[in-house]
Amino acid sequence: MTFEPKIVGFLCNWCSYTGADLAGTSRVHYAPNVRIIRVMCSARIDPTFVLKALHDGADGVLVCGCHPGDCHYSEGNYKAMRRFPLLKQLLADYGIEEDRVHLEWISASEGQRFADVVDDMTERVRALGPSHVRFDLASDMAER
Amino acid sequence: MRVGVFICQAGSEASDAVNLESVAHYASNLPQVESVTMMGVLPKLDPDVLADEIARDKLERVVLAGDSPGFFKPAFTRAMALAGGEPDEVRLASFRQYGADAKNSTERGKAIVACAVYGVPFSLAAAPADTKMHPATLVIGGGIAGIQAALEIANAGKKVYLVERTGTIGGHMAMFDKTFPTLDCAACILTPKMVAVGQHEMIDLMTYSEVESITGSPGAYKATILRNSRRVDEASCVACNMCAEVCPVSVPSEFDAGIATRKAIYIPFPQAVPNAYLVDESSCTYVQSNGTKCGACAKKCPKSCIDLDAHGDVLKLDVGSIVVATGYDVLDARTIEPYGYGVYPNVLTALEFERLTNASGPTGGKIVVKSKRFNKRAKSDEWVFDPEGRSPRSVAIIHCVGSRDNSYNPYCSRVCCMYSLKFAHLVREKLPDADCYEFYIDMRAYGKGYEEFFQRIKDEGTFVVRGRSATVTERDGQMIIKGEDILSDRVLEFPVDMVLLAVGLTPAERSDQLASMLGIPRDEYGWFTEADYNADPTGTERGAVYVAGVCQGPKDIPDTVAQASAAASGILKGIVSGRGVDSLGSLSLEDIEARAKTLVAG
Amino acid sequence: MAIRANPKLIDELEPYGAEDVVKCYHCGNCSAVCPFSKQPYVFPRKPMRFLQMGLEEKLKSELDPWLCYYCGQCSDQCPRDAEPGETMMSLRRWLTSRYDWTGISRLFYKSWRFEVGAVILVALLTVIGFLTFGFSQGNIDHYDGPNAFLPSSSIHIFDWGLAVVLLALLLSNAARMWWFTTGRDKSLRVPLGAYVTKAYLLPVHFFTQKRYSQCEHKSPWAIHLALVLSYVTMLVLIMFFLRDMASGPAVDWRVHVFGYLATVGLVVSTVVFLRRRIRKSATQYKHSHESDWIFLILLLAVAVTGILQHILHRSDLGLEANMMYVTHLALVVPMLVLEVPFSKWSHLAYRPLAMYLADVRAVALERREPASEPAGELRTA
Amino acid sequence: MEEPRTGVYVCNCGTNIAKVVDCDAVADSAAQLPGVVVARSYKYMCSNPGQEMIAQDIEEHALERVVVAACSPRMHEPTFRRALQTAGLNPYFLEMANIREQVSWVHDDGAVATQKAKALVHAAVNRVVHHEPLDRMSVDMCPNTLIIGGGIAGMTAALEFAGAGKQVYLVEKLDHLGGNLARVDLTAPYLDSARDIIADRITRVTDNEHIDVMLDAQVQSLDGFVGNFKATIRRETGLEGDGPTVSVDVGSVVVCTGYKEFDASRVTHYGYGKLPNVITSFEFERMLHEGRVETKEGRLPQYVAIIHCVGSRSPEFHAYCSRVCCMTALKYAREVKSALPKSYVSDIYVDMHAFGKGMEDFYRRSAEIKTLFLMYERGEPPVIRRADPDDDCEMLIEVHEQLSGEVIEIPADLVILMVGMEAREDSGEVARLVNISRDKDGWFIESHPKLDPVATTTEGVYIAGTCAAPKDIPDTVAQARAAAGRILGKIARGKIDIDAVYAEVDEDKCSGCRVCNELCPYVAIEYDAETRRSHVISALCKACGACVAACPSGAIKARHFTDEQIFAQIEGVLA
Repeated sequence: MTFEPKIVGFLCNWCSYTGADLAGTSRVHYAPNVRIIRVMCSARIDPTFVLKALHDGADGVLVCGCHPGDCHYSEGNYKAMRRFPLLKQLLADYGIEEDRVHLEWISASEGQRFADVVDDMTERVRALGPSHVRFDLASDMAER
Repeated sequence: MRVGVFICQAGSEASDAVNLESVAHYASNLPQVESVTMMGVLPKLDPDVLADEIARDKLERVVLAGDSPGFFKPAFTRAMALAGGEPDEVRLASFRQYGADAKNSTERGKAIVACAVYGVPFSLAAAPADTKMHPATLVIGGGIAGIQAALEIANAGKKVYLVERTGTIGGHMAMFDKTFPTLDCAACILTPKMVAVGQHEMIDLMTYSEVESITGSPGAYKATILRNSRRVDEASCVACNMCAEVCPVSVPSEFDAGIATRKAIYIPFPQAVPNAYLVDESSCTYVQSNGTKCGACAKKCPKSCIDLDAHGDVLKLDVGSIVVATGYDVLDARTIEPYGYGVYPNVLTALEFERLTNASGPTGGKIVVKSKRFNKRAKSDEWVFDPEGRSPRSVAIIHCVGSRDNSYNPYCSRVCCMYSLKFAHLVREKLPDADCYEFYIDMRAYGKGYEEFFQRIKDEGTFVVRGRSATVTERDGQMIIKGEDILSDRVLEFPVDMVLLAVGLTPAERSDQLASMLGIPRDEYGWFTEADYNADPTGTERGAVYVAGVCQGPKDIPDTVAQASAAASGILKGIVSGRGVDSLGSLSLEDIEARAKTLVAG
Repeated sequence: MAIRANPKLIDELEPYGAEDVVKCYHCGNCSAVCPFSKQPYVFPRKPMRFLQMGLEEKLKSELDPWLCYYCGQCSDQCPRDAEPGETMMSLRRWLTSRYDWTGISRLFYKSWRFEVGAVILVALLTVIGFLTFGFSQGNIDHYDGPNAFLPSSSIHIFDWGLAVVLLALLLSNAARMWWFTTGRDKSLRVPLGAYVTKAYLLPVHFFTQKRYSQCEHKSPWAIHLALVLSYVTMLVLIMFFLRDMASGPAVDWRVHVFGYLATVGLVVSTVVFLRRRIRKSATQYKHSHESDWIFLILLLAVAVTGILQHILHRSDLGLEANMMYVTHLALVVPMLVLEVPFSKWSHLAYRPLAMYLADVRAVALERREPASEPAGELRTA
Repeated sequence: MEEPRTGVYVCNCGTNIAKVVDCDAVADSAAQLPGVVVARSYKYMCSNPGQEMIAQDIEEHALERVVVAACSPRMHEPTFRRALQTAGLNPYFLEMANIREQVSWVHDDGAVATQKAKALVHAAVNRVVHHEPLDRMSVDMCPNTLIIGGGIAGMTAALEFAGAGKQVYLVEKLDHLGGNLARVDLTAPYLDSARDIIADRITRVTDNEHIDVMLDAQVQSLDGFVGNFKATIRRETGLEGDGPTVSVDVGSVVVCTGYKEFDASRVTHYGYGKLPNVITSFEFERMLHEGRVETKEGRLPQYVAIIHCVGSRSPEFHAYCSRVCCMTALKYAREVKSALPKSYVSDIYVDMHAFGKGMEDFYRRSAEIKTLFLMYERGEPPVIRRADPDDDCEMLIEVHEQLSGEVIEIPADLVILMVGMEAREDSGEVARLVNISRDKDGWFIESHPKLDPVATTTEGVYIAGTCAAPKDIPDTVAQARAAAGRILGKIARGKIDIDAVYAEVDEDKCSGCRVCNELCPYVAIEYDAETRRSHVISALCKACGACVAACPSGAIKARHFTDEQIFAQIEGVLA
C-alpha cells in the first residue's frame, strides 16, 4: 500500500485558516494527510513548533500565512518569511530534506489554492518517504 | 422664475388616487406658475412641439406631475434644451414616489407639486416633527427578519416584544436544508440566533400569539396581543415527547410542509424555540369534544405541565416603535393545472422538497419518490415518503411557477432561480446517477457569488433548459414533462420521476388586516409599501413603523438580514436620541408649502 | 452570413393585427402546449421571434402560420398575454399579402375602407354590366325560358370566364408561396418523388380539414368543415349544373336538394361564426380583423340573396326574381373576385397547400439532418 | 498532574458531518482519552437542546473543560463560549475541533475522514487541558464614527448617527458629495429623480451639526481597536499638495467607498474609443441630463442599441453580475423612446435580471413600448462594425441571437455599453488601512455573507454598499443603515467587551532587550526604563504573537495560544 505521510499545517487565523474554511464551504476535496493547527498569525509560528512536530513524527510541516502585504497584522507574514530560511538552515543541519517543510501564502479567498497546496505538499512528502527525523532528533537532544 | 406645470399620467394603478383637476387648479394659483397643462394618460409627446410651448411661455422651469412622471422626463429635458432653457430645471412631482397613490391623496398630490414648483425635494420639505419615544419595540413576525431586528435592538440593551403566530420562531428559513450560494446549512446559521433570542433578557418572546389591534401614535403605540394558550406550560416542559407518543391524532405537519405527520400535541421541530410542546386545538380530540374524550397526554406527562383546559389571554403593551417582519406564504400550486400538482404524487413544491432533502426531514435527507401505502383509518391508498423508497432516476425543476405570469403573480419572486439551482446541486450530490433538468426563462443569478454558483451547477452535470416547461402529464404511470428547449430549437417531451415546482412567493395571509391596523399602504400585489423605494426602503408612511424582509417584497436572506438591521437602526436612532419622527400624514399641505418656501429662501 | 434585422417590421404588421407580439418574452410555453407544434415545425414562438426581429425573408419562407388552426390554447396559457394565436392569424394575413403579386391584398389588409370600397365598386360594375346585358337581349319580367332576362347559358359562360381568371390568380400566388417556402431554399433538395407521393394530401386536407379536428374543442372544426363542403357543393352546382338550377319554376329535386343542403350549411355556419365573433365566446374569436367581418357578412348575404332569388323564382315572380338575381350576382362577383385571391377566402387554397408542402419539406429536412431523440441531444449538450 | 474533567461533544450537523464522519466512533474514541468523563454525539450541537445538553453535563459531571467537534470555530466559537458562560464555566475553557470545513466537507472516504476527525478531537482534548480561565476586558465605546466615502451609502449612514445625536466624521476623497449616484438622472424601475435623492441627502448632511464633512480628504492611518480607534485624516488643499492632517477619535468605522465603472475600452470588439458613437452608460447619462440625445455629429439617432454585461458575467473579464445594469438598460430604452419618439431601440442582453420590486413590471412595460430584446450567449458577445455608406444606419451589430438561433446584424446609430461595476483601484489600500480582506474580485469580504453582511473580520470596522459587491440603491441604503444600526447598538450600550486573547510579559524573565518593542506593529509594548523591563498594553495588543515567537528569553506569553497549548495540540494531531 502507498505510504500516507502525516503532515502538520500551521495556519494563520485571518487568511489561511479562512481560506481552508472556504475550501470546505465550496466542497473542494483535497488530501486528508494535513492536520491543521490554528495560530493567530504566521509570525507566531516559533521554529520550535516545527521541530516539535517533526520530532513527534510528522513527515512534513506546512506553514501558511496571508500574502505579503495583506497580513491582518500588517507585517507579521514578513517576519515569518524572514525567519523561514534560518529554520531551513537549521533543519539542513539535522539532515532533514528541505521539502519536508514548506511555507505558502494563502488568502481568505483562495480555497481552491489551499487544496492544491495541500495536494502538492502531500505528494512531495510522499515521494520523500517516511521521516526518520524523530529518532535523530531524539538522540541529538539526548546528547545535549 | 417662470414655471410651467405639465400633468401626465403613466396610467398605473395610482391614476385615480389623485383628483388631477383640483391639483391643476391648485398649481395654477401657485406663485411663478405661468401655465398648467393637462397631458392625459400616456401622452404621445413630441419634444419639438413641447419646445415651442416652452419657448412661447418663456418657461424657466418645467414641473412634470403625475403618478410616474419620470417616464416622460427625457422628452421635456430635450424640449427644454431645444428651447434654449436650462435642462436641469425639469423637476419631477411623482405621486407614486411620495405616497400619493392611495385613495384620496389629492392633498398630498398638491404638496408634491408645490415642492417641485419651488424646486425643493419633497422629502426635504415634508419632514414630520419629532415625537417622544417609548424605549420598547414590538417586532411582528419571528422569521429571520424578526429575529435579526429583535437581536439588534435587544443587544443595544433595549426592550423588545417579539410576537410570532406559530409555536416557534425561525420562520421559513428553519425549514430549509442548505442556503445558496455557499451551501452552508440554514440550521447552522439560524439556530444559534434562535437560541440567542430565547435566552435574551431584553427580549420578551411571545409565540403562538397574534397582534389584535394597534392604536396610538408614533413613539407611543398601544398594542393588544392575543396570546393563544399552548395548553402546555412553556417553562416546565422539557420536550421529552412522551405526550406525543400517547396522542392518538396525527395530522400533516406544517413544519414538514405536509409531507410528514405530527400529533395533535407536538413540537414543530426538535430545535424549536421555545423548546416546548403545544396543543393544536383544531385537531385535539379533548378540546374538540369539550373535555369529554381522550386527554391521554395530560395523564401521561411526568411533569404534569399539560393543562388541556387552559385558555389564552390578552396582553396590552406600550411600545414606541414597530417592526413588521411577517414574511410570506407560497403560492398554492394547485391553482396551476398544467403541472398537475395534487394530481400526480411526485410533483412537489419547493418547500416540500426542502423538507424531503433536509436531514431533519421525514426521510432523514434521502431523496426518494413517494410510495403507495394502505391507510387503515381512511381505508384507502395514500402516497407517502418512505425512507426505504426508490430514489428518482430523473428530476425536473420548473422555474417561475406562478411568477412572471399575468394570470398569477406578474412579479418575479427573486429567490426561485437560486434555490432551484441549489435543488439541482442537492439532487446531483445525493443521487449522482439521476438526471436533473432545470426549465428556466431567465437565470436570475444576480447576487454575490450567484453567477459562479450557476456555472458550478452546470459543471456538475445538470441540464439547464432555456424555456419554461408547459405541462406535466402521465402516461401509464410514468410522468411526462413537456417544454420547449429554446436554445436548441426543439420541443422536449420525456419521462421524469419527480417534478419540483419553484413556486413563487405571495404576501402572508392577514397582512391586509395588519396593514389597515398600522395604517401603512400595500402595493398592487399586496406587499407592504416602503416610504421611498430608493431613499427609505425600510421606513413607512407611519412614523416609527418599519418593514423588514420579504413582507416588503421578495428578497433573499442577506438582503432580508440587511433590511432587518436597517429597520433596527431607525428604531435605535429614535431611542438613543429619545426622539422619533411623526407620521408623514401628520403634515398638512400648508406645513409642507411653508417649509418649502423657507428652504428656497435659505 | 448575418441576416439583417429590421426593427420597423413590427410597425408594418400592426394593421394585420399583431400588436401584442411585442409582449412575448420567450418562455416557450406556447410552442409546448400547441397540439400541432412538432419537429421540424416548432411554433408559434419561433415565428413570433422572427416577427419581433423583423426577419422578413425568414417569415416569408415560414409554413408554420398555416399549420396553426388557432385553437387558442397558446393564447390562454401565455403568461404575458402576447396572444400567440392571434399573432399566427395576423401572420397568415401578412403572408397572403406577400404571396399576392398584384399588391391588392396588402391594400385590403392595411385599410378596410379600401376593401369595402373595392367590394362596392365591383358590385356596381356587376349590376351595371348585367342590367345592360339583360335589357340588351331579354325581358326583365322573364326569369327563365326563351327571352329570359339573364339566360343561364350566358351566365354559365360568364362563370367559367371568371373561374379561369380566379384560378390563374390563385395558382400564380400559390406558385409564389411554393417558391418562398420551398423552391428558393437551395440548401434543401426536395426529391421530386416526394411531390408526387405526398400529392394526395392536397384533396385530403381540403375536403376533410382533418388536421383541424386534432384541436381540443371539435365544434370549430365541424362548422368550418360544414362551411367548406357547402361552398364546394355550391361551386360544383354552379359550374356544372347551372342550367338545371335556373330551370323551373318547378323544383328539380335532382339538383336542388344539394342546393338546399349547401345553402343551409352556408347560412348556419356563417351565422354561427358571426355570433361567436360578436360574443367573443372563445379565445380565437376575441380579436376580429375587419377582413373577417367583411368576409362573413358577404358570404351570408350571398347565401340569403340566393335563397330569396330561388323563392321568388319558384313563386313565379319574374321581375322580383330577376332583381334579386342581379343583387345576388352583385354580391357573388365581388366575393369571388376580391375575397378568393386577395383576402380571407384565399386560405382555402393556401392551407391545404401548406400541409402538403410541410410534409414535402419534412422529407427533405429529414434527409439533411436526421432528427435525434431530444433528451439525448441534451445529454451531449 | 490530575487531568481536568473534560466533556467532548461531536456534532452531526444534520448530515453535513455525519454523512462522511462516523460521529459515534469519534465520540467513543474521545471517551478513552485521559480526563474525558463524557463524550456524546448529537444532531445539532448549536441548537437549543444541544447547548442545554452541554450545560446539563457541566453541572452533573462537574466538567472543567469542554471540547466541541463541529464546524469551524470562526462560525460557532462565540455560540459555545456563551453556552459555557451561562453554565457557569469560564468561556475560554472551550476548544473546538473543526471536523466539518476541514473534514466532512473536503474528504469523501469515511474511514480516513473519521480517522482525521479523531486526531483533531484528540488534539483539542490535549490542548484544552492547558487552557486558562481568561476574562474579557470591557472598555468604553467612543460614540463617534468615521465614515469613509461620501456617496449615497456614506451619507445615509452619517444621517443615522446624526439622527441619534452622535458625532460623525464623513471623509470624501473628491471635492463634492454624492458619489456615483450624483452622475445619474433618473433611477430604475420607477424613473424617480436621483438628483432629488442626492439633493435631499446633501442638504441634510451639510446642515447637520453632528456631521463633520471633510471633502478632498483621505484617511491616512487608523490605529487602536474597536470602540477606541484613532484616525488621521489628510486634507488635500488642492494646489500645494498635502494639506494639514487632523486626527480624530472614533469608536467605529464604516467603509462606503463604492465602486468604479468598468473600462469599456478593454472590450476590443465593441470598438469603444474608436467608433465615435459607441458610448458608455455614464456618458449617456450625461446626454440625458443635458437633454441632447444625439450622435457625436449632432444628428438624431434613428436606431439606438444597448448592450448588456459589458465586463460583467464574461469569461475574460468579471465572472460576477453587476446587478444594476439590466434595469438601467431598460431605463435607457424607456428614456430614448421618450426623448426620440421616432427611434427604434434594441436591447442586447444575456439574461434579464429584473428580480427586484417593480422590476418585472418595468421589463413588461419596456417590451410594450416595442423595445427589441435580443439575447446573446456569454461566450460570444456581439461585434460592432461600421455600416456601408448606402445603409440607413451608421453601424451594424452582429450577434448570434439565442432565441431565434440566427446570426443577425442589427442597425445602430448610437450604441450604449452597459459597463459593469468594478472594485476601485484603491480598494487594496483601503483594505490594508482599515485591516479588512478582499475577495478575488477586490470586493471587501463581510464577516458572514448571510448572518453578518455588513460586519468584517476586524471588529469595529463595517462595510456598506457597493464596496462589498454590486447592488442597487435600495439595497445600498438598507446596508448603510444596517451598519449604522450595528454601531448604534454598541454606542447605546456604552461599553464593549474585547477579546481576552493578548500577549503578556513575564517581567521576571524579561531581559529588557527591547527586541519586541520594535517588532510590535501596534506599539502595544512599552519599555519601562525604571525597571528595565517591557510590558504589554493589553487593550492595544491584537494578539498576533510575533513578539512571543521572537522573544529570546521566552518571557512573553500569548494568552490562549501558549507554547504548551500548541505543543499539546501537535502531540494530539500526531498521536
